[in-house]
Amino acid sequence: MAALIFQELLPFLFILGISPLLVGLINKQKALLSGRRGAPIRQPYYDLFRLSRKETIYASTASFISRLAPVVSFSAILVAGFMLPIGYMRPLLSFSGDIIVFAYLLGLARFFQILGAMDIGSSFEGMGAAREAAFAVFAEPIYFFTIGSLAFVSGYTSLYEVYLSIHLDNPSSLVFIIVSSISAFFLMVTECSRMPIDDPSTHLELTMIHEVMILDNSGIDLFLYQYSSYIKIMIYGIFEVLFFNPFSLQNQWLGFFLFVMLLLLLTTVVAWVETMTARLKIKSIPQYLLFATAIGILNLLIYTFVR
Amino acid sequence: MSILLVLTVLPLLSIGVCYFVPSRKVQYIISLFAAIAHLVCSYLVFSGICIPAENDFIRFDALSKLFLLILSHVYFWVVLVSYSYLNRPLIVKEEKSKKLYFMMLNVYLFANTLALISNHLGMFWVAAETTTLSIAPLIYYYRDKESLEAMWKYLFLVSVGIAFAFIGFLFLALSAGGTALEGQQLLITSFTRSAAQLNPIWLKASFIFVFVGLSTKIGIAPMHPGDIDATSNAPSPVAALMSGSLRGTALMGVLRIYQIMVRTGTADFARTIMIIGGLFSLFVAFVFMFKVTNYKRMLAYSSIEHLGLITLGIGTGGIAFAGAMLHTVFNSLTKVVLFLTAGNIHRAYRSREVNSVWNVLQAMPWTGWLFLFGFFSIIAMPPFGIFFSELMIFQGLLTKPLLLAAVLFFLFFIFVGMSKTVFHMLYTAPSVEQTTIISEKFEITHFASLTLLVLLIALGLCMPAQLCDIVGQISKDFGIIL
Amino acid sequence: MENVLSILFCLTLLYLVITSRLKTYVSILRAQGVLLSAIMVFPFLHHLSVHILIIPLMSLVIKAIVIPRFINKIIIDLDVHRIVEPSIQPFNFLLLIVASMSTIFVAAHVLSGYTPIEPIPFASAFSAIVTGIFLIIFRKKLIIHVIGFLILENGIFLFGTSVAAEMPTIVELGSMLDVFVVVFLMGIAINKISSTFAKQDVTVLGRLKD
Amino acid sequence: MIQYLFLIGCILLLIGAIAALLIRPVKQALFFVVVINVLALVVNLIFALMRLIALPAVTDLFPVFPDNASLFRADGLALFFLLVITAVAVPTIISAYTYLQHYLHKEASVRSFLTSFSLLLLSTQVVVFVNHSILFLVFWELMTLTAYLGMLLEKEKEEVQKGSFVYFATMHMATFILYIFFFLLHDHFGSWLFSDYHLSLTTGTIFYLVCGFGFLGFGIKAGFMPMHFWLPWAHPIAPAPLSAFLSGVIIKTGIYGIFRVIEFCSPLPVWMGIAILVLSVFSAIFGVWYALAQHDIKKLLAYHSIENIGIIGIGIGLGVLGVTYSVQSLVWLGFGGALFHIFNHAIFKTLLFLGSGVICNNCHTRDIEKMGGIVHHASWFVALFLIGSIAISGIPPLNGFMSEFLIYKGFFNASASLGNYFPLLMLLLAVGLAFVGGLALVCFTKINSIMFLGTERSKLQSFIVSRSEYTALGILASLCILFGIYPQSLLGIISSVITFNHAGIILQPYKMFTHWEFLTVIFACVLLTIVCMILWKKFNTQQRISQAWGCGYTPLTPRMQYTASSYADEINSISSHMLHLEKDVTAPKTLFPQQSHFISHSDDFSEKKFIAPIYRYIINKIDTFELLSRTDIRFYITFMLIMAIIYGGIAIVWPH
Repeated sequence: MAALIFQELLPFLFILGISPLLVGLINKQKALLSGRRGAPIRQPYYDLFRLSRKETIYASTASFISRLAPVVSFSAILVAGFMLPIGYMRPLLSFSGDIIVFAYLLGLARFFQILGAMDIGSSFEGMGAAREAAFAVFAEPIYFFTIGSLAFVSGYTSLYEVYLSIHLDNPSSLVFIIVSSISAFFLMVTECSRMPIDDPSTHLELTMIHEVMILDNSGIDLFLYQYSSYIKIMIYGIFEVLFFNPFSLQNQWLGFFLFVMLLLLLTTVVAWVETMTARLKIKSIPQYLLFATAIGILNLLIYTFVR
Repeated sequence: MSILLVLTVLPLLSIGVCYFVPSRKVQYIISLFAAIAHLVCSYLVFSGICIPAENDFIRFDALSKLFLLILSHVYFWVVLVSYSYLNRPLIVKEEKSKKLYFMMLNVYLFANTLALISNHLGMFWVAAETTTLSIAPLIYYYRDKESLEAMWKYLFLVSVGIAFAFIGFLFLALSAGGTALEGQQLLITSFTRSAAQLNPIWLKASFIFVFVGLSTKIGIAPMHPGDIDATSNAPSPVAALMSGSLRGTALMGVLRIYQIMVRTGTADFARTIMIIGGLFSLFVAFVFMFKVTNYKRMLAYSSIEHLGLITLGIGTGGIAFAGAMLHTVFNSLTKVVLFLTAGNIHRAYRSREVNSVWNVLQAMPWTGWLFLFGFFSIIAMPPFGIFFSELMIFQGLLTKPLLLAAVLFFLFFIFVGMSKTVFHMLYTAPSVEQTTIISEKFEITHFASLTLLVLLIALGLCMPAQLCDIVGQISKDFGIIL
Repeated sequence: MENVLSILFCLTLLYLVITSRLKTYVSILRAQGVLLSAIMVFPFLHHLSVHILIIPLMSLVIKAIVIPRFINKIIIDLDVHRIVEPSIQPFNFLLLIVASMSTIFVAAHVLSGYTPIEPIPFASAFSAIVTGIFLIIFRKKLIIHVIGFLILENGIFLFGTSVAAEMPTIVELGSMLDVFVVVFLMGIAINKISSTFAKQDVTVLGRLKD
Repeated sequence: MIQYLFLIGCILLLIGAIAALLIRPVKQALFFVVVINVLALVVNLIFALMRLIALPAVTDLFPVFPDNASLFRADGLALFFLLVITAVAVPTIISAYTYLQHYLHKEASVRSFLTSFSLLLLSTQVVVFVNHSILFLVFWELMTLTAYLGMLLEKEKEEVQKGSFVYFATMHMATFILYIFFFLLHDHFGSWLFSDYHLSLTTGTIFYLVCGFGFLGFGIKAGFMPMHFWLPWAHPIAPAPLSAFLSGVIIKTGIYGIFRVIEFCSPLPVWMGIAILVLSVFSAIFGVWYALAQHDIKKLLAYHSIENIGIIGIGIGLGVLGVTYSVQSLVWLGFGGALFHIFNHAIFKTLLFLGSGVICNNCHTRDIEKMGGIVHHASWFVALFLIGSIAISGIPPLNGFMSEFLIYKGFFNASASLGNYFPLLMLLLAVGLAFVGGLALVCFTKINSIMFLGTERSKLQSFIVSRSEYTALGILASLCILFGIYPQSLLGIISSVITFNHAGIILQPYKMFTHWEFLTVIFACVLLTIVCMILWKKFNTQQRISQAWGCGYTPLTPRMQYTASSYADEINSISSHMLHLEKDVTAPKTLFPQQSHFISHSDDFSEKKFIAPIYRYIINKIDTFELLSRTDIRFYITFMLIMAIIYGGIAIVWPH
């Protein structure tokens, strides 16, 4: 019984509760790796709290779109988040075909973010929106090449079942895990606009994608945007980590523990990458993404020809 | 016998009247009366309500019935609009030709009727030649350089052609050598009856000469130029008459010889020749549709195209033959519409050049829309009749896929070229210096065109039984079982 | 005897080719007219009758008298007497005609093998037809085109008689009348042309084109 | 009673067509025609629905006429298309009422437009019921003709003449191909009736010929790549109601024809199904990509029609595979997805085209680079247009997503049930479709933000949206939402249609294939979140309006905004070769930059690479052809002689 309640509460806990913490962890480790003390891990919570009390300022050129956009994108991302299994628990929303819904809900969020950015009519937001749009085009192909290929192989169309279908006993599964996790990492980097695609820490407008889009948002809108970006990181973190879950199919508590461990590991990896690499030139990002897409094809080739 | 009198003698009488009475009104009324009487009689004959007497020289078989109806139909509308046409102020010179106009029309009617109902090839020849002679002065109606040249070319070319045809007929007589027919009259019936014995060599020769010779009159390429010039320079009613009925009459001569050959082993040869000729004419129309800058010439080329299609259909045989027969009917009626409306445009804009005509649809709505729908009819859009006849021809062609492909190719590009011209005339907005607003009211030509278009639609949607019967009968005469 | 006349007919053709005076053309037309009617009369020499003589007489009148005179009149009106600028060398023209004639004669001979035709009148008729066409093709003057057309008609006429296809009198007359009217109209047209274009020559008739 | 409804509807349409010419003044005529057409369409809509709910095939469509039983047949497919047509046509007509107000000074044009449009409606509705080849061709051509006449509303414009002509000529060519198609069928079966045509692979060449000509002929109409070149010509120049109808319905009749071809020749071989899939995904991707490069709003929408036709084609291809392998679930998902997307595309594309009509009439241009800031004039209109855009981008919770969802399910189903190399193919297709979705998203964010948001690029004194236009757009938008949130409403009908038209295949209920209720729950909760968040914001914060943050520069000017070209440039430059993308750039150089600009535009490859060169080649050949254009009469005589000799030669070499 308790386990059941726990299962039901877990998603809220992770998606809504812990997601800022994840970002805090990343930033902290970054700071440490680059030899600074850095902000406390709780910092994101403070930011959110601050933003939620601030008054909201709208540009004189803004229309109802920029009032609508943050809400829609937030809720879309939220609902998408509830489709992912936490550890080894069945997610809140799971049905055959939720793979597609998941991708398209994120698309909905993106749609409104872009509109919200373009609503101001400022060239900075325009630039950000244009880049976001251009790079996001590759997100869905990558997504389908990673999790989608697994789905096509296993024949399941629900994220939960797809992840369950990864077994170590068939050899090609190992390859799957490796390849998929790599391109999933690229996906995460792209979607959450981290290095080397985008540099969240700078505020030099010309080099940014996500940050520059929300340049004119403030108060509650900024709150929503920030929050949803945290949730996004959490979502893609889970998405990435779950590829390694099958190592612990024996015991679900052990699995859950491992899952958390892996999340922490992921934060370290992200932080490490962000410290080590420099941001790519905007022009060279498409090639990078195309590469990420291309390696996804390996999965299917392997599957088709190893079988 | 009375029918025969009305058909032949009445035109003769009105010729006389038109010769002696100077008043144009009287001439008009008389000719109109003759035309109506002719129309009624030919319809009676057509629908088989009364069967006229036949003899060795006169015969009313299904073919001549059909063509007779076409002739009198076209002729009636032409005469109907002629009076208003003559009253148009255009050039002073033509006053002289106006005197001749109605008389020549009647001569034409007489000769053409004779040609259609004649059972004797020699008689056919004489009558056909006479039609040329009667048309020639009408071509020279405008009395300017162009029409003079056109008249000369038409007259000369067609005369030579007719001479060729005569050689062909003589060959036919020659082919009878050594048979029961030797030294007999050139009666189509008797020749058809005992065609099997005829000498194939001379039969082929005769077909070649008749076909080549009459091509000048039908407008089968490459003997078409005289026809084009004549049709494009003649006054519009005359042009309608030529495209509508004269070409058909010439085609009849070819059909007669073919009818004789059908019974023999040489039929395939004749078919091949006709297919070649038809295809060649389609090709010519296809080429020149893009070259023409003169809308009446464009219409003339479109008649070349359609006559070519008809010949092709006849050559193909089967369902295509029936299709060709229907096509002659629909083509004639549509051509009348197109030429009459084109005549209105010519009067309004004082030019036959496409580039000096613009925005017709705005300037003269009646003419414009009628012309547009005539165009739709001629490119075989449903529900106009031509759509169905063309379908039949295509269907017949299905046995020769390459040929069908070629035909469709040509037809498509003919359509492209023609519509480019037509749409340019109809839509182009006037530039600053060329702003004509011609207020036009409903005229008799519009009435004629409208009625014909409605008739075309009606014929297309529900084909009268008599027409079907006649076409079936013709096909049977040509040894085709549908 | 018919054959002799036909040969004579052919000779007129050859002469026609080499001459360059229009007057000669006309006289040749006359001669041909006479010859033709003679050829027509000849078979019935023993039992002549009015009914038989109508056609020959008519043809004599039209072909040998009326038409030549008419053409003469045109020539005088237009006052052209000889063929300037022949578009082909007389010699080559002669060569061409002779060649085609001989081919026709050979062909006629071959054909006469298995079809009942008399080769000589047949061949000469055809030579006339061909010559007429060549005259039209190789000469520029419209008047000569008319003459060529007449030669052609004569050929056909001879052909008709030699084939002896029974034409009813009315048809014969009709055909002859037609020919006459055609020539008449052509004459008028030529007059008009020479008055409008100041030159009665095919080269002036070049306005109608695409 | 029911069987009279359709007849009544048709008669009403005819009355409308005639009334448009007679009633004076033209304003009255316009009103009357609109009213009577709406009436007729509603009647037919009811007819379609009633028939669809109780679905046996009906043959006596026009009960008063004798023996038309064999000529018309109202089977499931036909009725479904009637449903689509009428559902789309009603709003179109309603908004046409306002659209035509702008042209009342050109009385004749308006009258002819009204007449031809009513006749177009009539012929389009009848053509789907025809069961007789020749009759089908008649109505098919009537459809083309009336649509062409409708395009002539502004015929004095150069581009209108050109575009309408391209449309007319292309349709003519397509019809020629269809002639051959039907002749072949008639040749083989000796009958003109659709109901007699059942080809199977065993018949050999005739099978392939029929398929080839059928797919080609109808494919041109439907606008599959590379036969699509006429759409970008025809749609922009047509009056908005007509272009809405063209894109919503007319090209769908091509799809209808393809469905019939599949019905005649079934089962199709596997390679054909795969070919359909590949061709369709090709059209989908390039359609949307070309759309991304356009700046003419209507041209852009035209390319989107190509994309959506591609998506429909993917569904059809899946269905074909299902039929071939007799996998019932796949049949349902494929054909079901295709039919559903047909309906959805009809709805939102009509919505968008009508909206574009409103925009063009207010801004007097179709170039989106010159627009902007419309949202400040008419925010409700923008909201409606936005709904259409979201729907066409295939984003939940609207109907566009639902049909794409079915098709995705089809991919999974196919790869699971067909085995061997199909998973690879299906994955690639799925990725392709995902890519299309991404591009569509970019494209519609582009047009929405450039046209509506920001500030006005060129002065716009007023933006009037009339009541009738709001009604039309409102109806369509609410349909978008309805079928997004509650797709079962239509899926029931669709599955019965499929069950009916592919007799023999007894299909499980459609609920088997996904938890539609569950989906509904999600979308409901998405909406719920949105609502409650909005409320929360209302109570929670104090707001302030201020100037946009210009990073310390002088305040923003309209010319500082991102343009459509620059917005799309990031993504277009990836495949600038395939798009024939031409850029015209002068970048700011010196310390004090002078005038600088950036414009890009792309040419259609099939037009530039195939159509235009062939046409030009032929025309050149014709121009250089001089043999027969001699004026000298002696040449004519020579021709005569030559022909006689040639024919003589043939006679000599003739066998007997």
